[in-house]
Amino acid sequence: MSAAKKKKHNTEEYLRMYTQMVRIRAFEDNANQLYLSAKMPGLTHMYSGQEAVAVGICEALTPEDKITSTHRGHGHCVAKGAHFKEMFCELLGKEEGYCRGKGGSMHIADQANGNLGANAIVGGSMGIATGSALTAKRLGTGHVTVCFFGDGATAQGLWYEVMNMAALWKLPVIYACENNGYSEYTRTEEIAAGSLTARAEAFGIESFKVDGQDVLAVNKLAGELAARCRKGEGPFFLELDTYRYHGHHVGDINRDYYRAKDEETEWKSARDPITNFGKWLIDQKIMTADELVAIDNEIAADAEAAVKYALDAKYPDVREVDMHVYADTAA
Amino acid sequence: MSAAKKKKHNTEEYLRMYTQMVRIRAFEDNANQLYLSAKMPGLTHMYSGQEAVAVGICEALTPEDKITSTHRGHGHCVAKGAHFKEMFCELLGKEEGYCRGKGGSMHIADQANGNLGANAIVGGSMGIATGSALTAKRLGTGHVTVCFFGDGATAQGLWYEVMNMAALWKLPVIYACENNGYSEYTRTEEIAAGSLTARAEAFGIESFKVDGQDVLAVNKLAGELAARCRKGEGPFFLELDTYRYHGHHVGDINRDYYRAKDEETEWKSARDPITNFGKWLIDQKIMTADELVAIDNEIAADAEAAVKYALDAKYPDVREVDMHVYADTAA
Amino acid sequence: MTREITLSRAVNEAIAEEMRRDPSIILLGEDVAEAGTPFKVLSGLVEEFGTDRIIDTPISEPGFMGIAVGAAMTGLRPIVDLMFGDFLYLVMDQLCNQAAKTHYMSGGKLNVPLVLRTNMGATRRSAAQHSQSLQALVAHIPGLKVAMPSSAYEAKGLMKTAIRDNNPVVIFEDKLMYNDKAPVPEEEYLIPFGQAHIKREGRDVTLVATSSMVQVAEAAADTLSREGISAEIIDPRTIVPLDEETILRSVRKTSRAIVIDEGHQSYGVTAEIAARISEKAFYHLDAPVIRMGAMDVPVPFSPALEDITVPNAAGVADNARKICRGELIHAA
Amino acid sequence: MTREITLSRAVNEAIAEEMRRDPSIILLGEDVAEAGTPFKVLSGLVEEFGTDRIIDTPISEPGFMGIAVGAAMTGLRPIVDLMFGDFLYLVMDQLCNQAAKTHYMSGGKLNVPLVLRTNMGATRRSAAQHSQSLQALVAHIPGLKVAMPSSAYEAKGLMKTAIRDNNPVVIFEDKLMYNDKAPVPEEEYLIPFGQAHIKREGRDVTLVATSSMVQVAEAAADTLSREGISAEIIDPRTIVPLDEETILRSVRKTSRAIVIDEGHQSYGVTAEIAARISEKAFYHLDAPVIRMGAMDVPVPFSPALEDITVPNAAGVADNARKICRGELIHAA
Ligand SMILES: Cc1ncc(C[n+]2csc(CCOP(=O)(O)OP(=O)(O)O)c2C)c(N)n1
Ligand SMILES: Cc1ncc(C[n+]2csc(CCOP(=O)(O)OP(=O)(O)O)c2C)c(N)n1
Ligand SMILES: [Mg+2]
Ligand SMILES: [Mg+2]
Repeated sequence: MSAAKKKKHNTEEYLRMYTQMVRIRAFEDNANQLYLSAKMPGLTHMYSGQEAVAVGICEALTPEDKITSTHRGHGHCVAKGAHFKEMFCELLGKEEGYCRGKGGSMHIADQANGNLGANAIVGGSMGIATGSALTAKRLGTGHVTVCFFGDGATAQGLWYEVMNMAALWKLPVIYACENNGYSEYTRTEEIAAGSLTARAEAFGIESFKVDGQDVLAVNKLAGELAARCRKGEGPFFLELDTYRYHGHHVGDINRDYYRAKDEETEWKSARDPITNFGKWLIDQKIMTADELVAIDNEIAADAEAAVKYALDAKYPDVREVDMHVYADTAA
Repeated sequence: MSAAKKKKHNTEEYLRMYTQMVRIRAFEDNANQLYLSAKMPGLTHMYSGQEAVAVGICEALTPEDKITSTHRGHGHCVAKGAHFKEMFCELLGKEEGYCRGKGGSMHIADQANGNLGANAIVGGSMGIATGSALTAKRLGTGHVTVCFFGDGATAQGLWYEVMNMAALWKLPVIYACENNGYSEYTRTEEIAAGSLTARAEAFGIESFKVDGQDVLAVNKLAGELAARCRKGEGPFFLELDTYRYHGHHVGDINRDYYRAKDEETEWKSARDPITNFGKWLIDQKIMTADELVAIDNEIAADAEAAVKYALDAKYPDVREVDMHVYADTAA
Repeated sequence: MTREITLSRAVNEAIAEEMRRDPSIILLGEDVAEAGTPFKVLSGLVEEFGTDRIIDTPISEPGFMGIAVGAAMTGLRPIVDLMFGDFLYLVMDQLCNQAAKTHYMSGGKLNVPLVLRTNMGATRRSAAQHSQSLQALVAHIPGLKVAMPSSAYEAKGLMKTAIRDNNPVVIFEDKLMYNDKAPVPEEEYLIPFGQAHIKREGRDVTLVATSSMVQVAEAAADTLSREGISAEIIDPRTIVPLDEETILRSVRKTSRAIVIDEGHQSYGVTAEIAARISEKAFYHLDAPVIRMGAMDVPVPFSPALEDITVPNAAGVADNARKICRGELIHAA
Repeated sequence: MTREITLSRAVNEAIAEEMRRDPSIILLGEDVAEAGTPFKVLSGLVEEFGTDRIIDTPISEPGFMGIAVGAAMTGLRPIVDLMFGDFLYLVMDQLCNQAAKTHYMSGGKLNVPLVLRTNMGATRRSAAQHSQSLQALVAHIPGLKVAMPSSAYEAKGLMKTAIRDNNPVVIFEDKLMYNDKAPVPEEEYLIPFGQAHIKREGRDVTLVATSSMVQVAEAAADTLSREGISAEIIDPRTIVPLDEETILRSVRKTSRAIVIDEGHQSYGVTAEIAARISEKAFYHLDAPVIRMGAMDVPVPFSPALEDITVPNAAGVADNARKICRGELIHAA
């Protein structure tokens, strides 16, 4: 590849990463607004602040590669290629949602783009991701599966069970722990003894710690590991340092008792993945500030339009209530 | 303590260890015989070959210290102080058994001696042992709990969950893994990736590997760790290399397809914990060969008498069938 | 007049009172200490009892359930806080293979005095993994007791009894009722297990209802009474042990019964209660016992679908009218 | 004449035939490969299909169940071998929160075609943690199908159907029946789900029996026929979906029913079936439906106790006699 072509190529990649991070942030800002204005049923968990993790990783994957997601799953969903319209429809329980409104925020899945779904059971998708990797190995598809989960989820025994099997069977799966310092209202130190990377290494799994606010660093590492997975060198474990800007869920507004305002301000002002990457793009003269603002604005408009569409969209027919309990089986 | 007194003291300890190991072997030989002659209901898992583990550890404990046991639990039960009569009665489902015949081999418990029970769920007692240690810590009893389990049980996620909490809360519990090389008909290497001690260490738990056929080595280490537990320095993990002489259970007779005869012979002839300890006692002039034979014979007679007693003992009354489903609660 | 407090407050009081009385009681679960649980039910307890007794755990449901079993076997009386009833699946082994069977398997020598407090209830837009009402699963397992408080009053009295019970007890609180108020005496009281409460007396039809379905039954009974149909409401309060006698006495009087529970209908709580009524009050029944459980579907997220999956007052009234009028519900 | 083979052999054949037909089928569990399971049911499969498709797992039930769910969602058709039904508690989360709900939660987009084969049945002196019959638990969860073969014939036909089904199916084999022989055709056949089998026709009383209880019912029916009582035996074969129609048709004819299942009686399978009969054949019943489940006690080890905890032929015959003679079983 010529240098110019390579630069062009990289520029496209950079742009996509920037765009995808901004799209996640825009999606979450709107989702939060929907909740605060009582237009969204139930509650939901904001991904804002963690964008570089989902985007850095998913941009290293193909659409056929799989991911499993969590209760904090909008970011993964957007990053893996989902559209705003179907996502907002799902969050509002509308028929045009990815799951016809039956799943909602905590179960949003986008099978067409390889997103096997959010999961409301902490750690609940660890087996699923590992099984997806077993399929890839057995069928020789060359697909990689990334299993996203939080620091809190490392307390679930299931993880150790599936790591053991993934290691024994050399499955193409990457366990990606988004360590945002908290599980609900508890600091990670209080619920995690020892070292997370050592836990994976004890099973013979090569492990890495990376700055989850640095989209390029995440993307580079994820790209390398995905390639190694395809060569049969998996599984891998990745601990990504990151931070959630909002409360544990949208309703968790008063959080002084467990988390200092200063800490929040620090992360937001010094380590924001979008701001910092934007600055870098400008510094490197890849983009101008105006170009970035134009992108931001376009995405904001897209999100707004999608929200409006979703608010007006129709609910599933009540007759759908007992559809999809069982899949049809060809006779 | 004077040298003479110390020697005397040690001699008593050595004798107890020898005796307890021989008692376990005698118990198992009889249990096996009962099975082979179709006098025992169900099936059972022989502890023969692993005696130094149970005895080395339990001799380092007080009667108030607790243990949890496994499906292969007769050895732990004897080592923690149980009597032949009540044990055989339990194995035969008789009313005078430790559990009135309701538990049987896989659930034998001896609460009076701190044995919280065998468990037919592999790994099932890991939480129980950890909870027992929580009681000790909370009530300040100074008791230690030892959690016995096999190499196969390390695949259960529960272990990682409770290790994490034991480490966070500094509980006085010792996880003692009897690595006998097999879980059922599968070699440990095939089902355990990485390193067992590293798995515990990853939680910040100090870990040790010890020759499980050497009763003195086991006893010494267990004594040190129990003392440290009492000082609040627990938890600990212990991997004990050992071997089961019989099949996975009494009915597992033809095992060539998964385990070589040579391997069995090698362990039995070169590494038998009783033979080797007996030799050492003679070498050290602590006991004579004749004295040991006398002990062996006495124990054999005891066991035989207990078997006879148990065979003649009566079954629980059928009216007991729905007793003990619920404990009474004082009004 | 007795003061009114919320169900949430009632649970909090019950636990606090018992913990004051008995130092062997501890409570453990996720975010139970400083956070006082996501539902804020336990707020204030850690301030009074400290982190030695109100213990925040990692997200390890099987693990802390197992720890509770071991603690209970050795002298503590743990209360396990399981944040959502849907997580019961994760603790089933420790609850059903260990806690439930230990007393029996040990021939009565080991006790497991623990309380598992958790919740149930749909229509909160929490979707399929945070909305289940799984009481039938644990009710099926001998060795467990199962309580289903229907108001703040029951929540307090049953919780205190549960804590003093020497067996594993599972308590299901309806998460939609935490803010519902009811009169709760200042003085101490306990509600014995296995004693149903006749919530309302009536002549024409018996409504056996659990937990929040008692409210549903009451709303239906109000409607019915305006139409001249007198409904008797029985709240079993504990489904294990089940106060069969009180239920049967009522049905023998009214000759008609509707059983309402928010768990899935098939192989659920309504089946057991209906089967017992049909068997043991057979000759008194003027019509088949009607069962009203939740639909046999995972709980859908969409508000347009979720509400129709659970029994409601209009449906109960409708069924009551039909059997009272002698209409055949099914071409039976 | 058709050859006779054991139930064990029938299961083996079903799996082998399907694995030959469809390369996406894999099987995983503990000691399933070289050992062919402790019950030796799967002997020979690994020789034919290799360790890529017959996969020995560590002792990690939740883990390999979860792996099976993920594999099923992405293109394989896994058969999970759960060595004892009592270990169901360990896989409940992956089975009930994940496998059972995925199709629904995804609005029909994701499928989970997997089979969980496990066992049930007491009287093997295996005590409380290796003797349970837990079919009621999974039958309660929408999204799962549940099969209970009563002979080698059913075991083969139902297994093949289960493997081809696009949903999670749980199959309970009675571990005491592995060596029981029955005629099984050489030719391929499948048994559709939701189609009960009229095992024996009769006039006077309907015996609805699952799994090995069909044998118990047959023994009872033999006794009864010598006394001039003609019993009809219905084997539902799958309890989800349940062939209500065939059961009701029989009861409408006989006017009397006994439901027999080896799970605990309370909140168990007999409750659901009895409740449906009582509701939907109400006007045809001459006597209350009798339920015969296992006693509500953990399974005791002692041979002196264990056998009396499960329904037996004498008990069934006794009850049948009583309702046929019009004796009131309960002072109802
Ligand atoms: C099995 C289970 N236990 C508890 C919960 C409640 N819960 C939801 S999110 C959460 C914290 C998860 O923390 P972490 O894994 O770090 O993810 P984060 O929320 O920080 O993204 C908890 C305890 C749950 N959903 N599932
Ligand atoms: C949860 C569970 N899974 C499977 C089994 C069946 N099983 C009984 S013993 C055993 C092997 C255990 O191996 P290990 O822990 O090494 O103990 P060992 O038998 O070697 O003493 C298995 C798989 C069980 N009893 N419980
Ligand atoms: Mg977190
Ligand atoms: Mg072993």
